[in-house]
Amino acid sequence: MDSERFSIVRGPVDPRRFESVAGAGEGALVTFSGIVRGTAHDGRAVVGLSYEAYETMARIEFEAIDAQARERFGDVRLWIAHAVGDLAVGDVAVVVTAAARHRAAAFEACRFAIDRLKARAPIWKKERYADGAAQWRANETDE
Amino acid sequence: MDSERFSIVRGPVDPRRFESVAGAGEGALVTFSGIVRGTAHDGRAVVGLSYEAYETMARIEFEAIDAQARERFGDVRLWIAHAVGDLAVGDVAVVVTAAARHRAAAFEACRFAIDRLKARAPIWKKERYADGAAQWRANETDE
Amino acid sequence: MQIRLLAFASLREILEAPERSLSLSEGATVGDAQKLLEEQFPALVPHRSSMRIACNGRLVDSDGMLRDGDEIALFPPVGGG
Amino acid sequence: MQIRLLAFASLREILEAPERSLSLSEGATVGDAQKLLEEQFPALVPHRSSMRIACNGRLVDSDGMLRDGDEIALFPPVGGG
Repeated sequence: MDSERFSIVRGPVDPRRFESVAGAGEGALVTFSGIVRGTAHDGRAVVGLSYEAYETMARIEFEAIDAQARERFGDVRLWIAHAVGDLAVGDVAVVVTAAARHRAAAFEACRFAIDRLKARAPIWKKERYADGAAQWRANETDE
Repeated sequence: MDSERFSIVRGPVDPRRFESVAGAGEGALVTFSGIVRGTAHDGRAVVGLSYEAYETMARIEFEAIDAQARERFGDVRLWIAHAVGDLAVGDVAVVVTAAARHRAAAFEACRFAIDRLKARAPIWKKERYADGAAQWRANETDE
Repeated sequence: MQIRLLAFASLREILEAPERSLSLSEGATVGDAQKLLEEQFPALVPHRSSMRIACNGRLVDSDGMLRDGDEIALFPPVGGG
Repeated sequence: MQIRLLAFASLREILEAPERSLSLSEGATVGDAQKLLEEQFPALVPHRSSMRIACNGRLVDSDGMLRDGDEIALFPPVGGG
């Protein structure tokens, strides 16, 4: 299994990617999976998404998120994988896993990481609609 | 794949158990996995845990947690599987998955569910130590 | 009347069985059952303050009335997760 | 001096290529590069307020100095996750 901690992968992310990463002292694993939905925020039918990334900078941003999470939540480890390329509805676009001794830190670090990733990581998505149109979509603040 | 939503299983829980449960409108999946640690709270070396449950009542409690999560966090679905029997260090004792349209509800429902489960579900654990001794251990309030 | 008694974890070990049958007089309460058990198994007494009792799958108080065929369960503090 | 220019998403489509080379005079700033690009690609102008620019992988202000061989990247608002 590929256990590289921070990566950009072509096509959907395997949701099992980080299923066995916990070390002996880590009793809590929290995983967020972001899945392509069939409807856009404005209600239009989506057939898929296309992601593109500034890959070298995205990996640097993931490493920065990991360092910030340790500062805030203590002894916690993060794994992040984000897809680029074309995804269909139901595909996994991003997986973030946090491992810690206890669950509070694992939950907080996982939530922090996906919030930061959505606000800051140099990754862009184009929604492809059922009617053949397509449009670049930025994240809303609360998305 | 067994997608029964609330279950007590014999032996370790498969961490993939709920990997594909998200429905078409659910863009966020948050999974907590609780893993058997090699050291007890007091620092003693643990070789494994033995769990026992009042199974019918545990399933009723899991269903109650699901209903309470919907009251609190809206349109969210939960899946819970907890092990009984003997587990080794590194085995998965419990998996809780929450699916929702957006990530805030999924994170909150998953955290709520594992907190409630640890405080209320009729499940007990015996720690087995490296020196051959064994002891029933209740959860601490903050555990 | 006959009551089905379940016990778990440390309390199961004290009762030396996961399941027993208990004979009580009509009108007996949860507290009466607890008292009878403490007479038979004095090792239960130190657990009195931490023990919870469920009747037919719901936690009950010691003044809850029992009926023939009820299933009561003795709970030590839980440790799941 | 020569600058390597990357552009992503909607800005890549405006520039009609993911990567270009840009010739600037010595002492040019990030703002100078942006101005030159807006002259060549007027469709960039409406993106001015939302665009961010990174130099060698770090976000920079428009008064940042450029050096020969730098890699600058044009960022529309992000949409990952």
